[in-house]
Amino acid sequence: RRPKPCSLRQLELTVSELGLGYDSDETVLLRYCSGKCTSHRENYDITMEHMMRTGFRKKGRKDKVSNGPCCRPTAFEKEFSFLDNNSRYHTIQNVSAKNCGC
Amino acid sequence: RRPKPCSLRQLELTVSELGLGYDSDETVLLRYCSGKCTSHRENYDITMEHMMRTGFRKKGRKDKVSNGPCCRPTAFEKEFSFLDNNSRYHTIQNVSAKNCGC
Amino acid sequence: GSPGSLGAGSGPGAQPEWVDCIQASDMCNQNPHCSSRYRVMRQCLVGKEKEAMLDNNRECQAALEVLLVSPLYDCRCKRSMKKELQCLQNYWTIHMGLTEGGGMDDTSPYEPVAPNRHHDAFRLASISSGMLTVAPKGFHCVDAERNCNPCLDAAKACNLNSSCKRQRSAYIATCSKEDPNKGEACSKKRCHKALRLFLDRVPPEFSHRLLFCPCQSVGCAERRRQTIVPDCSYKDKEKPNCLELRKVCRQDSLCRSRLADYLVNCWQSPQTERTCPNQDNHQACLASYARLIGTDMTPNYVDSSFSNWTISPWCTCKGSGNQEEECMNFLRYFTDNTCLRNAIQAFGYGIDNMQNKNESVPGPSATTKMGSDWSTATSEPPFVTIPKYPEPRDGGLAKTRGLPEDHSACLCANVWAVLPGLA
Amino acid sequence: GLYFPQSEYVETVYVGQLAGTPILQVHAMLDSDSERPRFYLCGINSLRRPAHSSWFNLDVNTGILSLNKTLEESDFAMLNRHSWPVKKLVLHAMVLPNLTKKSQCIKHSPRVTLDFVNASLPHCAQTDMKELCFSHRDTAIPHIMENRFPGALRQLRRLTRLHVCPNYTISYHVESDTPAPFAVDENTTELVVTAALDREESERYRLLLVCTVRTETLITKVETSLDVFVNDEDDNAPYVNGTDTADIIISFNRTKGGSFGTLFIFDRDLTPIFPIDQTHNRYVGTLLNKDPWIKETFDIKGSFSEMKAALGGIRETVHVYQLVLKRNLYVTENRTLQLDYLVNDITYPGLEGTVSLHFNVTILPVHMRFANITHMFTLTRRASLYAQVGRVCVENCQQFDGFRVTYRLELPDKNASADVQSCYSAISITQAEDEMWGLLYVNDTEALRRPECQDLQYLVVAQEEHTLLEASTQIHIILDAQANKASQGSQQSLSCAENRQRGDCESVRGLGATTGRCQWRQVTEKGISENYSTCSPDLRTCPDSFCDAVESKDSSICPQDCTKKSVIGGHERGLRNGIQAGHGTCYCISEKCFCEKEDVEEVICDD
Repeated sequence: RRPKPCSLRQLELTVSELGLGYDSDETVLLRYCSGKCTSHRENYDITMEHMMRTGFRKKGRKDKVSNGPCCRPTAFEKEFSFLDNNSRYHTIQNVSAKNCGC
Repeated sequence: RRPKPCSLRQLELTVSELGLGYDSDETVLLRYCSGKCTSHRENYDITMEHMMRTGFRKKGRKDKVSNGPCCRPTAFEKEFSFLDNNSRYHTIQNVSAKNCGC
Repeated sequence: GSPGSLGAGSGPGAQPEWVDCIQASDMCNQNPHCSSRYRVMRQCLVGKEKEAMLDNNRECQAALEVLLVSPLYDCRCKRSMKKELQCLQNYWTIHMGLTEGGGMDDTSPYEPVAPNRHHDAFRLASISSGMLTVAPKGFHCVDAERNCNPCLDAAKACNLNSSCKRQRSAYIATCSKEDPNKGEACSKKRCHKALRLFLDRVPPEFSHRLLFCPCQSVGCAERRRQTIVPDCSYKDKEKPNCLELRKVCRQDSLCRSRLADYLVNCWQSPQTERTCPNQDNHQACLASYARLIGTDMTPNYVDSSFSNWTISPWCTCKGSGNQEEECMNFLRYFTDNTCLRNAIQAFGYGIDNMQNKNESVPGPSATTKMGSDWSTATSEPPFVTIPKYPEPRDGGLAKTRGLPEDHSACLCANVWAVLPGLA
Repeated sequence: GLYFPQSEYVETVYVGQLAGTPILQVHAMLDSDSERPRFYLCGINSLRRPAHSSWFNLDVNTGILSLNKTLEESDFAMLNRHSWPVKKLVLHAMVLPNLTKKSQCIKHSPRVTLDFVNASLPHCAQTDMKELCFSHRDTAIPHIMENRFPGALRQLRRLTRLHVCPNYTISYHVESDTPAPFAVDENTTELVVTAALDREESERYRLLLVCTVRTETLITKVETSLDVFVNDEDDNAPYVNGTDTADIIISFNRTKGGSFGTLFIFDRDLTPIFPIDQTHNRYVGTLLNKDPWIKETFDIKGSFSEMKAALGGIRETVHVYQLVLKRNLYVTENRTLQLDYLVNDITYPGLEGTVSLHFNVTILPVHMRFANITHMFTLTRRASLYAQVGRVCVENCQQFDGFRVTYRLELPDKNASADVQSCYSAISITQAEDEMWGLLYVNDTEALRRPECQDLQYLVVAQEEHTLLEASTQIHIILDAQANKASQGSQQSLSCAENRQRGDCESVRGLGATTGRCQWRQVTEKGISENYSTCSPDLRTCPDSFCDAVESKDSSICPQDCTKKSVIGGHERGLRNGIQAGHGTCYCISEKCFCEKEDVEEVICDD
């Protein structure tokens, strides 16, 4: 099954379910980035994969590196405001992705 | 020991040791990106962390997401040419990082 | 013909589209005779002495008489039109000179709304008799186990619509942002503007649902009360006198216009059987109420009681001196308004499914309930009502004879008749 | 002068009603016995009088409005083009104490609204008893000025129906639950107030108007209620209920704008807060003292509010007066004086419209001194830079307001050797703008750790900024055991707040750490809590939602209290800056703070 490429996905959940600690039953459409960035890899990434497996150890290095571009938001929805269950308003920034890229 | 922030590092090794399959004893200064991007995290990342731990499972999702910005090259050294052990020239692109970012 | 009947598109009998007051002002400016008077009129209204100027200054009087037969007299403004404020300012340039002093006789500068074409699914008498709100049919609970909270569902519906969510977050962020350097909780002016933008840009099916969701719990009612972020948009350190608040509102074209529109669409004097103007057009009432939000006269639920809630602007009638009755009468437009109460409850019952949006009725204004005090005032179609009289105290012998020819009486009067021998 | 008890009159007129038909009667109340009201129709604003006004006549003496012409169908049609079966005619009436030709309305001219019905006047058989008795939509509520002359205030009879049922006899009388000076003049069927009213006795009368209609066979009674409001005028002098003197002691709080003492003046009249320039029951106060010092230093602030009298719930006014400082007082100011303040109810006609208030003021000097105790502080040599040692404060400093005290450290022995003097750089003192105490903190860790620098004794000098008055005291800083070599390593001190776990936190040195090591606080509650987990240099002062004078010297000391940057994760901001409450663990990397649940290991994006 061909791995899905990096793309924007969405999930409907309550603010409490975001895991930020806010207690609110308001619902939000959480948009996030998921999927593969395989087609965006460079020679660098192949080299890093090799180095992480054996290369660094041979050179006595313990660096941790990413062996491929990450599927990440390239822009966020600016702000999201909601009323919590104690009738207090909160505004949080950059919690939902607007679009994604590798 | 404070977690080192994402930065450009370098390592001297032969072309063969790059793991790209070339057989050449020429030496190259490999530059790569490593270190923490903790201070670049957003609410999105904290939420993704929570979703990866429990959130997605509760919603029947199996998506894998990155829970923080990655320490990645923001530009590559364009190309690197060398003579392999069979006296043939090769030029390879984007194998070494020029600078890094989260 | 009577003054005000001239002007583009308002010939007798014809029912043309309304001329808005920006077009009317342009038309006047193209006519030297009209534009010169228009300039004079604007001078008359500048500064504190405008009442004296209008009454005694010959030039102002002459200017007003010319403008009364110009398109500026019969022009109106569309709700949420582009350059709405300028249109309203043009309107008041003429009509400021026509209304009396403090009284609430303003006709609405907005295009009148079409009468309600179909009466409500079920007679509203059951509502207007003050029956407790029961779980509304229109707002079925989405999630049966969770206790029913239509206001939470309204927030959900908005949050799941990207435009509504963005607009809602914008006004909440503006209204709940501390203003540390000024030491104030927030900037009320910026908050009001953000609220007006939200209510202008977001369709009523989202905004009205947030404002008028029917509640069966304190939590729901508190969420409904919080919709306009009252700590910033509504409350203040002190409560002004309501007559003072009315005066401040009438000095601002936008507030004055929206208050007039609210009274025209939401206030029905007790004399008639209908509870709302425009043939019980609840939609028009709710829309004009919502458009008051974000002005000096911003109204809100005063507490989080869900069964008998009260709506009021932020003001008091304490300290009214001899004008307490006038002050209470003004406050009742909000706190004791059967039309508004029925409109909100009907919204909760899901009866008003937005079928008659704010279509405007063609032709110059026919409904001026408050009665503009000048000659061509008209009243609504004959108000037919069977007067609601309390039962005579000890059972009268003879009931009143025949239908009262004036079809209505607002006085509550007890009647009973006694045979001459027994008197 | 003369005034109308009603601001609105409402009636209905019909096509076919003949010239001379009476419509309604307006009434004016007298203000003085000699006045004779003259009634006129008038134009409310600058426009020519509306065409329909010529159809009506207002009798100059009786105030009866009647038809000048018979109302025709053409009159109805001519009004305007709308097709409503009822058209509204608006007139305005005014009353003057003399004859006039003026046609422009004066202030408070009532509006007369006539519903012109395109039908003929209903006959007797079609007329309901209620319609016969009372004008159906006249809901206007009369307002009568107190202390005025008796007189007619309202015509009860429905004039337009006078001749509709000629063989009925209609009479009126008035009833009321409580005694009320109202009656009906049987000849004129006018409601009359029979005596001068007193608002302070009753603000409103609830009357029951009873109309009796007698026919040959039947007597019908129609009742309706009518409220009559009593308008207030300034007919009560101000009075003091209790003391007119306040004894005030000004000591530590001597700041500009400070208010002291409270005195009350009562007035049984109303004081409207709208419109502001209202000339009703206005109070003017005068400071009687001539001493310029007093005038430059003190002011009296007055405010009023409406209250309900215990008896009968009648509205009245209470005025509150407080002494206010117009400027800061020097700490050396020491005097006693009496302020006399004359309050005058300028709209009260009588003589006793004034009340005097007295403020006996004692201004005590503030003595700058330290408590007579030896100030001892203990400190470990391992303490980090900016570690807080303690506070010093002159007596009562917490209550000071209106002047500023600054603190400095001095050597107790000025001719000590250079080596000894170099030890004293170990500790320094600082103070925030709005704080009245000095904060002692570690300023030089190298000096602190030098073995030859034994216990440190300083002289703390406190100085008042205007008078330069000084006070000093000796403080003694006891350093604990020798600083061990290990801890002296040049380990780079970092911000405690960067650590996210107890283990890292308690094993590392951090700026401001009083013990030399950072301290960990573990949250117990769920959700967003004020006791969030965090790593701090000193849990006594950080986090405490207050960015104090030492913490603000370096953003790495206590970013939890001082950060101005955005905080990521569930949190609530402090009033000015910092984190008031956070979710899970809050940690900060160069002032950018995060609050999140902590049971996670770093995941690399290895898709």
